[in-house]
Amino acid sequence: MESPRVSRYRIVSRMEKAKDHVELILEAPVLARAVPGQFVHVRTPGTLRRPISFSRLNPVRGEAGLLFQVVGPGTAWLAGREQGDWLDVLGPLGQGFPRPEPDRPWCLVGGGVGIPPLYAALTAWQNDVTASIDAILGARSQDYLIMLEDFGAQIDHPIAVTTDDGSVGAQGTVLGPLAHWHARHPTGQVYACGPMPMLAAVARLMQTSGVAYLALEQRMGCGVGACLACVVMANGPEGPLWRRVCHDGPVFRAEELIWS
Amino acid sequence: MESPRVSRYRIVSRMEKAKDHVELILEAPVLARAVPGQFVHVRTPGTLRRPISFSRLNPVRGEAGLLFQVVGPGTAWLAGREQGDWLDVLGPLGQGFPRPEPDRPWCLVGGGVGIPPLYAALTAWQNDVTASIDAILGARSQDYLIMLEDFGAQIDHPIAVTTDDGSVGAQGTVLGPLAHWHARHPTGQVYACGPMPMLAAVARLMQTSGVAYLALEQRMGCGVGACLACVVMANGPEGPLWRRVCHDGPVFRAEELIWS
Amino acid sequence: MNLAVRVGAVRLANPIMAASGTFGFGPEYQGLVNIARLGGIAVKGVSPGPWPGNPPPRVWETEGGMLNSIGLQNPGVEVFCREDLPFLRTTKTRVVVNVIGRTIDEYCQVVERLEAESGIDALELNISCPNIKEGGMSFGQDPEHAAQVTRAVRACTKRPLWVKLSPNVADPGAIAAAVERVGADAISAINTVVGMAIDVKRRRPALGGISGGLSGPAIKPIALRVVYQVAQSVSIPIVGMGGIRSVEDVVEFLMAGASAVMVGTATFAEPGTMEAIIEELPGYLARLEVSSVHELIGAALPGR
Amino acid sequence: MNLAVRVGAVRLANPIMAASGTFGFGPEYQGLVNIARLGGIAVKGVSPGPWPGNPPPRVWETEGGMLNSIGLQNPGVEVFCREDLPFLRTTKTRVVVNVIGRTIDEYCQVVERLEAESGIDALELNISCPNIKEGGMSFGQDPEHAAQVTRAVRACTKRPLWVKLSPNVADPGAIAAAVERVGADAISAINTVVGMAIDVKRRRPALGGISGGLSGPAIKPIALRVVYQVAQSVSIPIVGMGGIRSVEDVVEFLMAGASAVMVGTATFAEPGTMEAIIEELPGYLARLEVSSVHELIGAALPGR
Ligand SMILES: Cc1cc2nc3c(=O)[nH]c(=O)nc-3n(C[C@H](O)[C@H](O)[C@H](O)COP(=O)(O)OP(=O)(O)OC[C@H]3O[C@@H](n4cnc5c(N)ncnc54)[C@H](O)[C@@H]3O)c2cc1C
Ligand SMILES: Cc1cc2nc3c(=O)[nH]c(=O)nc-3n(C[C@H](O)[C@H](O)[C@H](O)COP(=O)(O)OP(=O)(O)OC[C@H]3O[C@@H](n4cnc5c(N)ncnc54)[C@H](O)[C@@H]3O)c2cc1C
Ligand SMILES: Cc1cc2nc3c(=O)[nH]c(=O)nc-3n(C[C@H](O)[C@H](O)[C@H](O)COP(=O)(O)O)c2cc1C
Ligand SMILES: Cc1cc2nc3c(=O)[nH]c(=O)nc-3n(C[C@H](O)[C@H](O)[C@H](O)COP(=O)(O)O)c2cc1C
Ligand code: FES
Ligand code: FES
Repeated sequence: MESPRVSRYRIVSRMEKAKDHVELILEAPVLARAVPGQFVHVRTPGTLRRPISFSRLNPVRGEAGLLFQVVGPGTAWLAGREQGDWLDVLGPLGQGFPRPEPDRPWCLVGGGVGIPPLYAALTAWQNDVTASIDAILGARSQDYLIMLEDFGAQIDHPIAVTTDDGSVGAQGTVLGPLAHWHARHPTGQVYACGPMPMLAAVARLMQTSGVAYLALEQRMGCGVGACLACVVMANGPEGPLWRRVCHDGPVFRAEELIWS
Repeated sequence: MESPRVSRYRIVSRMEKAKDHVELILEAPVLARAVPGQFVHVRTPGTLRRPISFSRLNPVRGEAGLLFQVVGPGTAWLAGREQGDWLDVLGPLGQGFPRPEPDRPWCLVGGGVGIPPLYAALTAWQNDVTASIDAILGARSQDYLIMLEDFGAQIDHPIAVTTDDGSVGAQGTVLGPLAHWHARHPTGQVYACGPMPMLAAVARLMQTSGVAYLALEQRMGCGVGACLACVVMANGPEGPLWRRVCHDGPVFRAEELIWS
Repeated sequence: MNLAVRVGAVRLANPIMAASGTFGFGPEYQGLVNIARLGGIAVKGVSPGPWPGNPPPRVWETEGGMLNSIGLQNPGVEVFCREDLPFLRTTKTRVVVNVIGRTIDEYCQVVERLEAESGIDALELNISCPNIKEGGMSFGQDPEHAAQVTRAVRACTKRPLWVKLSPNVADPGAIAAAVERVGADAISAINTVVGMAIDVKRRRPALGGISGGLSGPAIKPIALRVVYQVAQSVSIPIVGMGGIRSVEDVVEFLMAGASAVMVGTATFAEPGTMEAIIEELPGYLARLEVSSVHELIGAALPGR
Repeated sequence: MNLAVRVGAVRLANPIMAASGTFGFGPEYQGLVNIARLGGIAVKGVSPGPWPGNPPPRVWETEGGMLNSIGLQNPGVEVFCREDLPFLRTTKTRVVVNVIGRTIDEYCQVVERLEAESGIDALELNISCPNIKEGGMSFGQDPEHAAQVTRAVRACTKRPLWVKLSPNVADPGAIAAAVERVGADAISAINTVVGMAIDVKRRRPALGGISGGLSGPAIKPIALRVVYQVAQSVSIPIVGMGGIRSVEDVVEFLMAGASAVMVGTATFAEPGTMEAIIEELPGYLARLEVSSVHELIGAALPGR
């Protein structure tokens, strides 16, 4: 595994992926060897860095992608970067997704800006998986749906899409299609990333059978495990304990976590 | 007199005037009608604005100049502005120099970044003054001497120059040439701007005869007389009192001030 | 959208006021700020006789804020009544007079002298300025002294009495409760936080007054916590301040328990700050789906 | 250029240390920070048994700083000795163990347990953390309580004992003097400043712990003033901290009276901060025309 470092990387391209969503591709051979689900801590103006997952990892071209939604000053500043600019990045950080089991049906479930790390996982491992591969992508509305085309280029059968307002795909959340998938693939493996309530629901659904890996978000300080800011409650050998999203995660097995 | 306003003005040109000294010319008809010795409060990143005097005022072309030395983050940011950029400016502020008396010999005495407002005064009033006009410019060393050519273009006889290290002109301070001038023009009028110790010495020298107007600097908050940050000790009707450089000055008659 | 709020008996057209010491005695910002648009203005602290203040430099920029050691320079209540009040009476806004003194007696002298004058909507007792050694500060440092000076002033006037707290104490809630008990009508919070800077070139404290008061966005978290704590300690209204420069900042203070706010340091860089906030407030409230400022006051308090 | 300094009996190769709670127990920044280059590191606060800390969110960015409400989560002194000390013993730098407790007895339990262990250069008594309700804070809030806990711990150990002050008090100098009298070997100042933020979207306090500790450049003026005041109240050395991120910041703290400094929040954004400062320090001192760090200590104090 690549050990984290602070380095400056050049932006080789910048794309508007949807309303308020920008993807930056970095020329970064070291980062490109990261594990999907890992993230970087990006320097923006202000006191703290900003955690962003890898949206793509291309070790051959030595490129890594960061796809983010503009939600505040940090991501607004990032969105203002242009091709040729340099980013100051700390990473790769955290524990990514495990390599999927080849013969288990695999389902990638992404909500909003939770979609990008799943795309990185898909492209990294799709050739390893001999069982079926499905994707379920959710968004607030059509305007905010990202990476459907990217997934479409990799998966040859229809991709389930849901939106809160039904402006594209089925109205509702990813939970509907996932329940459906789970019924057909009770021992399948699910990789999910998205808002906490969505992840909690995924965890609940998968309690009965199968396995789910969830990529979590939490407010961070250091990003390297030193400050204990980014904790989530998990099951420990002697009862509940806090685990660090930045160092022990961001990817956890669903059954490790305790939902409040 | 123009009343102060907050407005954005376009930079029509940017010149490197000496080591670490930059002059920006603004397209600013309102500011261009200001009185030499007045100043503006320029928005730079950070909590407070930065006070800068006018280095030139061209009401015909509607242009005003700001010439500053890079000494910290505010002036460094300003120096990074380019032609075509916009500056957010509060001004014109303060009381400028009075119109010189036409028939009194006039001497302009500038030290370092105190030189620019004197150049604005010279160009504004040189045609009004029928008596002799002289200039004495001082700097740390040749590298830091500014506006000698500008003055040279206006004054047809030699301009006295002093540097601390003698790298150009006479070694020493402006006080030497000024004492000489004062001896020849005991009832002359002196306009001076520069570091406090220089101004104190000018005031002392002019105590015996003649008249001196000094443009002062002081750390500022509001720039408009509201916060009482920028005070200097002056003689009041009932003893010493604080006066505000931003509102009562920056130009004061030498004998008004009390030097500690 | 209803922007009006009440601070006790004082009705403000909107919750945005100018903070004491940053807006002079009113006329200084004329032409730059439309005073009539503001909810109110608090004038610079007024003492019985003239106070000289501290030697310069009196301000120093710091990260996210600034230090000042003005030292409460002011011409005294006589001159204030003669030269500044006439202008203030003409303004179509609420006028709050900030009162300072070295002793309880001096506070009372100022307040009594003001009794004869019209055009004053509230008194703000500054028991918290860190720039004055002979008392001003210490009144704000423990509940008992704070109550003493408040009780004494309360006996001199029926005017709405706001007491302005120092953040430089372990338990501002206790001080607020103490002054409420003896008749304060509102709490202003916070005054500046004690701080200093070193001028490394001169190897000396940067400010003429050596230490000074920290203000600006840097102190906003400190101010919010004081407001939130005081709101749980008293039932009189709170006027919140400290680092406000945006409509979102104002809403944070309202939710923490403030009924109105004051803007200080932000005016120096952007004289238009207060008017911009007043302009943006209706739209911001609409996005929060509330129909009055009132609905947000204390919205983040426990049990709400 | 001589960068070495002494904090009482503890000699540091240079005055730059990592601040408690921002550098974990040492190994977290391996590969990013060369620990051997640092003057020292202070580890996260250690209590007798495991402490859970506060619910997330535990950090929130503010202008020029950040709030944290970690709440002193730590695995307790047993686990610390078993799992963390072995690594710390291998580091070629000074190791300062930050000690926390809810009662005097708890402080003593930690210190006594550490007596058996090698590889500890100093103890830093944290009597100032604002994130813990049951005591930690109150010890730092008045001179008497501060002296009580210091005296008790002093009786348990001969190790260099540093006491870390809270800035959330009216008179930090009095607290420093009180702990000096009962045997503290140095003062660490400052811990974080109490503050809070409101999450306007949720209409709730932003932090899980409701209020938190403000750190970063925003608090540097507050920290400098505490150091400057404490330096005039005690004759034991001071370890200064609060918002340091540049060599100029370090020099400000030295001139205000600190013998060494700690860097906390700055490491989060720039893990290389401490090493960069150490790198730049000799050149900076040369430009100030001094030949050792020592010459600058207290240079801005009155009478110097
Ligand atoms: C491991 C991890 C991976 C992430 N990957 C992505 C991604 O691929 N794409 C994407 O758009 N977003 C991602 N996020 C969320 C992203 O970090 C935040 O949206 C971003 O930090 C917001 O910064 P801001 O200054 O624009 O907004 P603000 O809300 O102003 O940020 C203020 C502070 O809150 C923190 N913060 C705000 N929102 C979040 C959040 N949701 N999670 C964690 N911290 C937050 C910021 O880091 C900052 O410290 C990820 C978060 C984590 C923890
Ligand atoms: C009326 C007036 C007119 C001025 N005219 C000019 C000019 O024409 N050209 C020029 O180069 N400089 C001029 N100055 C000085 C100029 O304002 C400062 O050099 C500048 O503010 C420094 O900002 P900084 O951020 O680069 O430096 P910093 O030193 O980091 O500034 C920190 C703070 O100190 C203040 N400050 C620093 N130096 C001075 C100073 N000498 N006087 C007042 N405040 C200061 C800044 O405004 C800021 O608030 C003038 C000052 C005044 C008061
Ligand atoms: C230059 C200056 C002068 C001040 N003078 C006074 C004063 O005379 N009386 C007072 O109660 N507060 C005074 N204050 C404090 C402010 O009224 C306000 O409480 C504080 O600055 C916090 O608000 P801000 O961060 O918006 O400036 C002063 C503040 C500044 C910056
Ligand atoms: C996330 C975080 C955790 C902290 N934990 C502790 C702690 O356990 N013990 C302690 O004494 N100080 C703790 N502190 C305070 C720091 O050691 C330091 O005193 C303070 O942050 C000021 O320095 P800075 O501005 O450089 O961060 C913590 C600070 C932060 C930001
Ligand atoms: S962000 Fe510091 S421990 Fe995770
Ligand atoms: S800068 Fe505010 S009064 Fe002069």
